[in-house]
Amino acid sequence: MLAESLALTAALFIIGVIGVLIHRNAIIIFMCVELMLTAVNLTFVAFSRFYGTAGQVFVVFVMTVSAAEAAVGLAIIISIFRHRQTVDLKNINLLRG
Amino acid sequence: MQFDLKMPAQLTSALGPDLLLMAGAMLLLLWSGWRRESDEHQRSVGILSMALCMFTMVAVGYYAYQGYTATDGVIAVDNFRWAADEIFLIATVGTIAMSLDYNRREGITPGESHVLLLLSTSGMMILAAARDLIIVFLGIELMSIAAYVLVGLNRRRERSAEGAIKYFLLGAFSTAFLLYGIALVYGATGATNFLTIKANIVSFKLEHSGLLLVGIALLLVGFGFKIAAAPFHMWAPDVYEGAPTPTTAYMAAAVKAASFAALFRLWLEAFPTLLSTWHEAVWWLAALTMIVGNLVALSQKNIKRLLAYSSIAHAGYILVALVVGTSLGSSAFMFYLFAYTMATLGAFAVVIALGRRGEDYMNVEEYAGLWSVRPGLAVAMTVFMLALLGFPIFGGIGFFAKWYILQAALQAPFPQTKLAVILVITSVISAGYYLYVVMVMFMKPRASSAILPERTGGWTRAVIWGSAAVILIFGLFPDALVSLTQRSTPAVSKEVALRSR
Amino acid sequence: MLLQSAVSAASQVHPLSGTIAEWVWLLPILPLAGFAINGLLSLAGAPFGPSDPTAGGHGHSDTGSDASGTSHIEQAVEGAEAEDDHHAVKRHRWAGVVSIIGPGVLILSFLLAIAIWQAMAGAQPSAPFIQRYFSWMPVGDLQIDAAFQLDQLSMVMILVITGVGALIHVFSVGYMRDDPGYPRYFSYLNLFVFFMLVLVLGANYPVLFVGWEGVGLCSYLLIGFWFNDKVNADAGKKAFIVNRVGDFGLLVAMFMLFANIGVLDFIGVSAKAGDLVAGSSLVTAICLFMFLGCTGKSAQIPLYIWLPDAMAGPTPVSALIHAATMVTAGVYFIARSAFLFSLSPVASLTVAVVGAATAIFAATIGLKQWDIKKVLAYSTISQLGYMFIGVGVGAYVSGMFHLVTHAFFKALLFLGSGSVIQAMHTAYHKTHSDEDAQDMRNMGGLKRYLPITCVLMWIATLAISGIPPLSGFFSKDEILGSVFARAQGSTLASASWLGIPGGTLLYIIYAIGLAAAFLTAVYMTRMMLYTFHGPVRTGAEEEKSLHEAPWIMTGPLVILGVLTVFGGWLNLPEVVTDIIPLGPRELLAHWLDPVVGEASARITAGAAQVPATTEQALIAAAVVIAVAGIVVAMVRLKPDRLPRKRDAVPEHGFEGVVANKYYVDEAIDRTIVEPTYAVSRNFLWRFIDNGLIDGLLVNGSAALARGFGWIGSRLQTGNVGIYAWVLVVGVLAMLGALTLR
Amino acid sequence: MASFLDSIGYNLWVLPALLAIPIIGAVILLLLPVRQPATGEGIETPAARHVALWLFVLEFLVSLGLWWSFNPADNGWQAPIDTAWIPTWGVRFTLGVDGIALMMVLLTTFIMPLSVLGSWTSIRTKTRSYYALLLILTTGMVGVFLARDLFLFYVMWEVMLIPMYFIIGIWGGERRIYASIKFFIYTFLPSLLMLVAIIYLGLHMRTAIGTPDFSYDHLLNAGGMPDRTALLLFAAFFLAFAVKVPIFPFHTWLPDAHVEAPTAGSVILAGIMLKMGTFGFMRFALPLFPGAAMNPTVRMIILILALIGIIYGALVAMVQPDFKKLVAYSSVSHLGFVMLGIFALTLQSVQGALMVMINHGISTGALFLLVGIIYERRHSRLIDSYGGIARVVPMFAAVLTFVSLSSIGLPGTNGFVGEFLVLIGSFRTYPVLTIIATTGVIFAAVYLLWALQRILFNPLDKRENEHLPDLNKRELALLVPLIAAIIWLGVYPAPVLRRMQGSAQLLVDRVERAGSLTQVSEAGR
Repeated sequence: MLAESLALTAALFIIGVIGVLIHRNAIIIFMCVELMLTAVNLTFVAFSRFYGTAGQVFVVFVMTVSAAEAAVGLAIIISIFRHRQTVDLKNINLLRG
Repeated sequence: MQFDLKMPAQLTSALGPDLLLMAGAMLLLLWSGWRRESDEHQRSVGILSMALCMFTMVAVGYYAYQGYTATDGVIAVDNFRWAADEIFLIATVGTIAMSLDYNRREGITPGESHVLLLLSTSGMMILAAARDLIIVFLGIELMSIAAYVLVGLNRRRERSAEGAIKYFLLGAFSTAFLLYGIALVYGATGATNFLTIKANIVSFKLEHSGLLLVGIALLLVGFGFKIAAAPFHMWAPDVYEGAPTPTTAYMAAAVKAASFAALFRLWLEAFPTLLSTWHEAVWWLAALTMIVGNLVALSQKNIKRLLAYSSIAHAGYILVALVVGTSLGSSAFMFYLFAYTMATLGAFAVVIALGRRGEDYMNVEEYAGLWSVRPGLAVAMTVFMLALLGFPIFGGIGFFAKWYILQAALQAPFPQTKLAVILVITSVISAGYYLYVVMVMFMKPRASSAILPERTGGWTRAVIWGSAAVILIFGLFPDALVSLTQRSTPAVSKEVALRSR
Repeated sequence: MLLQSAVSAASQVHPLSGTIAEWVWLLPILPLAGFAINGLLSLAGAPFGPSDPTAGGHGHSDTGSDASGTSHIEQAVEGAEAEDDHHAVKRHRWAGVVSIIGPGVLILSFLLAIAIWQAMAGAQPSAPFIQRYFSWMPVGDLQIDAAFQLDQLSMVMILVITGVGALIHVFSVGYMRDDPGYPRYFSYLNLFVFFMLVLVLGANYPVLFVGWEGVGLCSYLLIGFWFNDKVNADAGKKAFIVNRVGDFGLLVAMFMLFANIGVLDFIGVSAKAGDLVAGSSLVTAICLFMFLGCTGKSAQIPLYIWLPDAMAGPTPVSALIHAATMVTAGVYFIARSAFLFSLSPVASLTVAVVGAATAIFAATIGLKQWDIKKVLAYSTISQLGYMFIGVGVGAYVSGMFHLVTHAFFKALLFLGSGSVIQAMHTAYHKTHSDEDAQDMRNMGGLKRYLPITCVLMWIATLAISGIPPLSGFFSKDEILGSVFARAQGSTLASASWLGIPGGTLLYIIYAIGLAAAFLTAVYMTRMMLYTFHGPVRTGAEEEKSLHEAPWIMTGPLVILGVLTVFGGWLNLPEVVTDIIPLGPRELLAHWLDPVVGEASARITAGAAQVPATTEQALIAAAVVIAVAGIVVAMVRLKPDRLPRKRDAVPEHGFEGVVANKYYVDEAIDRTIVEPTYAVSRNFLWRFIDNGLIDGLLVNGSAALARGFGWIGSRLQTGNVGIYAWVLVVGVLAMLGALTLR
Repeated sequence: MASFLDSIGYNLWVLPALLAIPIIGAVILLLLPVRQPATGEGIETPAARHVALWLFVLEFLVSLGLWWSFNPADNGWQAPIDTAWIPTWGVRFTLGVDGIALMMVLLTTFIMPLSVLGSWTSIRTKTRSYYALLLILTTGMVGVFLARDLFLFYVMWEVMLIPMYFIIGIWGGERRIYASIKFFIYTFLPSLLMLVAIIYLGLHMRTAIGTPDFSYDHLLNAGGMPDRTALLLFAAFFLAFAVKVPIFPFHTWLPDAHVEAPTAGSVILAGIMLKMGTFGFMRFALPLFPGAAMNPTVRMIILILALIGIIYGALVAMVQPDFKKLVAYSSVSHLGFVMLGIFALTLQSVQGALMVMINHGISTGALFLLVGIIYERRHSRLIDSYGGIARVVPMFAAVLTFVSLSSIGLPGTNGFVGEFLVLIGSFRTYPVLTIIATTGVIFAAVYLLWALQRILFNPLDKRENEHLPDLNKRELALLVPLIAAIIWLGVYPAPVLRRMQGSAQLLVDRVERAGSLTQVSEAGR
């Protein structure tokens, strides 16, 4: 049981990673990161079936924090959109070297 | 007295300074939102924030002086924490001081910028205290989220926004790894508390549990990102360049320091018995970071990028202290952190003093002949550069910092001679760019077209000369500092050190 | 150590202590003072400073070997021309003072030397008289003192140096009269005498070495005295460097001595010399290294090359340094080190062989020289060869004897040539002709104008050719005689040199000696004929202004002439006095016996006493050969058919080779000088230093670092996607590092 | 004299005073008033150079007392100072002078005032900072010679670097920036390696509670170190000193630094800082690791390098078109003699090496000063831009000739004493090498006389040379002491030799004893 759930969460996580790697759109990348976080949450839940509540507590924290993160992140994405009228990261490379 | 962390009241008082700072920050947030944005307003908020930081410093000092201890629990009450806190707070005060002048010049009016700094700092203090992976996560996020905003603070500048989005996306990405690592460690050991983790590893013979090792690896990735260790460093130069200079200073000094503090505590308290396991990985991390940071810095023309790469290199040096994995290592780390923070703050303060609105004057070449027009600034910058280079007397405390790391490396249970040699050779390489700055200031003639830098703001000047004075004075008489740092090591890592002897 | 020996010498009181000999330190100090004063004067008032850049600018006309003589006269006369403007002969501001001090100090020390000699003659000391002044280099068991050693050998040298030196100083007063560098000249000359006296007075090898290199320095300075001619400067430099090569040998010899017997003072070494196995390779090595030094200083093969060029200096300098004193230092050195050389037959034979080779070699070159001073130069080299034959075969007395007589007649010849050259120059300069004033093809028939010089030089010529009863006859004959005598039964005869039995070798040397004597007679007569006889080739206009030199120059010539005639009386050989009772016999031999007696005895041990008849036969042969040489020259050479220099055709074939000194200098340039320079410049400096070490290793590594840095910053494309990729790669690496083990 | 010195407690305060005077002086200098418009390059008060000169004279006079207060019979530390500095690291502030240090310190304090006179007119901008840097540099150099604690020694060693870096980089010639950074990094790399070695040593001697111990005297009797470790540590020290000396392959910083540095800089570099390297060998590298240093292979390698330095330096010097560069390369040759003397390790050779160090300081210092003097007049260091100027500037010519002769090693000048002792001493242990080295005296004559000829002699064929002014009073005042020293050391070096003998003997005995022990132990294995 545990093995399967771990495999699943790992798969989810990796999917998220791949998403981050292949996409260029800031929003989508952020969504993929959220997907990774979700995978982690699932992992916690899976483990918490053995070790008790600590994992679930953790999940709550993670969700809260990621919400806050989302808020800040979207704000930042908007501010870059203001400058560029795009959120395609390929063109965003003023800073380099 | 000894706090019993099982009791909420005592837990609260054990978190006293941290809570103090948070509460103060909240009040200031309210007050700064209370009145219309204006430069005067942001200045008053800033000054109040500095006062709050100083007050917190006193509180931390008091706790340290009282020599409080605590039962094993989610947070630690030991000198390591207090020392780290003081360093964070010093960095914060310095940052706020220079941002007072900087904001006026750049027309950044919201006073919240200072408050964000305070919040971020409180996150760091929690990190320094954290003895539980949950707390670590909270601290990191509290620190980082504020930092994301700080980087993007200057809405008018596209670079600022670009830096922010890079930092944010990659930060979130790495946080996911960190988190996954935490999850796996939790899964492998069934605990999130450092000490319990250690105990379980020992009792259940988990030295070779794949789950645990993968978890540790991912943790290392997460922290490696925060401390900008190669190959997780790529974000740093861009973000440092894009961010408003005070923020850059803050990130180079404080954020990095906090992540290191957490990393040290975690490694020395939770995984000391796995030294032989993670040793190799951290070894390579350190070596790679030193080499990459120093080499790439050689080809930098923009002073902020240059300092960014130099800060990467310094992360490498500090990692050497981590590789050692003894209490000596952690006190060397603390000493180095102090020296490094001082030098970095000073250097960025000089950058601010020489900068112009819109941050267009960031090219080292623009410092040509600075000596003849602003001798003071030139000399101060030289001191900071030499301190970062780790040169005795003229570089003051920087030399002793490197010395301490080397001593730790050579005195380790497994003497890290190779790493020490890499350290000194890369330091020589670093002379290539530190002295490049000095050379431009002193030996290149001033371009006739060059405009005179505007008068340095009082706060900035205070930061410059304050840090310079600290560097030079402790550079002559480091003994007090040494004995302090010798006492400020993670509470339990002592017997670890003894065992590894 | 010298310390103890000095103490012991003091303990049993020396007959000379308390006498005037205590003042021996004053001998060198006087010239030193002269040097100081004259030197300061020359710096104090240089008449041709920036104020008068035109003066002394004579670097233009002179070319080739004739640069030496012309320049100073030109300077002088340019001074005279300046006189047209300034209404006063332009002599150096301090010339008057200098003319007193310069020769004065020499005369004083000569008088002092006489006094000391008197004291010594009275005391007849058997041991040298050591004066220890202070400790020079005291390092552990190496104790080198600044100490003087006065004994019969050094006494002879002192007398020659101060005596001949004084004469030449006086001569110089006239010769250099109008030279702008007048004080500088005398300061150098005084300094030379100082160092020469240190050389002969030094009580240990290092102190001797001080004088040894000091005289080299002065010769460097005086050869290049008219330094604004490249030729002169080159010649001076060449002299110094070639001498340095020799000094290298001397140094090594000293190191060997110290390393093996731990002392460097003469007494100590001669005392400990017994410890060294006679004939051992060690002694031989030491002696050979010493001899290398001597070949340098005394212009023997292979290091003779500097002396002919040294003629670039003023003629009195050539007389004093390059004929009378300095170049004979090597002979003195071997006589001084007799206690070592007598221990090593091989080394001694080497000395003799080299001497003989040099004697004949230089003589042949002398045959074909046209520059009057060059002739004398090669004759000097050849005569030095004779001296080395003498000291080489252990006839130290004969060697010293020839040294003394040679000092007389060669000084006379040089000074004579000096007055000739000056006459020629004044003549040529009046007509502003840039003819070569030292080339014999431009002279001829000068006896009419310079009668005194002519007579005196003839005397000297006969002396050097070995015509009895002139001094040269006795000294040269003694050398040849002793070579012959030692060819039978002496340690040398029994030794073998490169497989050749010593006896045979000595006979060969004897033969060579005779041949050289013949050649000497020939080229000297040739010189005299071309210079003083036949038609005057100088030129009609110039003839008017040819005239004899003033008394201040002829005076010394006369004195030297007298010495040349009667010099032989110093050491009349037994065989002669038996037949004709000319006077006391073998004075010099008795005089030097305490110093070199033992050593020469060691060599002659077992040598068969040559019967008187044989000796007389030998003498007769020598005289005949000398006369033959003169006659041949007289008959063969036709002064009246000689073309002037500008019409002369260069010799070809073997004659050409000889005239070009066998192309030795050219060969050395091609094989040693130029390759060294080229290698140093192109390989060592350009390639190794700039290219390999600095370029490749030092700057290369720096460039490498920068290159990596550049690559790194290129990877930083600013594209988040890339960063994420790298991050993930790092993740995998971490996982690998921790899990795969 | 000695009694007078005792009466003022000289030995109790002299060494700290020697370190303090320059620092205080530097502060005084920087506090001097200055008229400086905001555009920089301001006219600075000429008082600076006077103040600096008097400070250096004071320093010299203070140090001069050591000459009498020093007791040649006692080969231990004299006028010792010992106080705690960083107790937690076992670092102490310990000073002391022995025969070797004595002469080096006197040399330093003797050269410095002259170098000030040498910069008198050539340094026009930022004079206060310039002289302040010179003063700080002095503290560093004196400190190196006096330090008895390896940590202190290292700090002083590095302290020298920065002022020289600035002196070269700010007041130097055309390629000054390249030269300064090259000088810095070239020296910095090996000294950091030495730092690692020093820490290792300190930890090797650490007390029970883990406090390291860097005291030189304790480390001397350290021992108990595996041969391989000792060899590595020796290598670290060797590199640091070899670059400073410089020994053959590590010498390429020297020509650039010497040529680009201002006159005083070159004088100090050649006169004093090169001696740091050889001094380091005598004070640290050999006594601390006799086993490694006396290891036949190592010893032979170093001797060969020294030999190469002697010949190679001379040959390369010979072909230099730039007179300053020629002198620079000649230093490589001279220091080769020093290395030969040190590693031949007989009393004579070591004493000779010390003499060469002193002589080279004086003679080469004088040469650089003379180059500077002529450069000020003509603004060219190229040999070819001169020729025949002896007639125009007779005094300059006389001095230059004299100094060159001392550098050639003419007997009667200081140069001879040093080289002679080195060679005669080395011959005892390494005859063949010594004979080869002796050829160096020939090459020395070649390159210097040749240069001399092309500068002073030969036809005076360049118009611009015909009105060069001769030496003025200041320049004479600056050269006369050097000439006097050259003659004194050449004629009567005995007092100097006696003062150094004790320490030299101690060094030889110590190294030979320990060296032979390890040889035995190796043989035993």
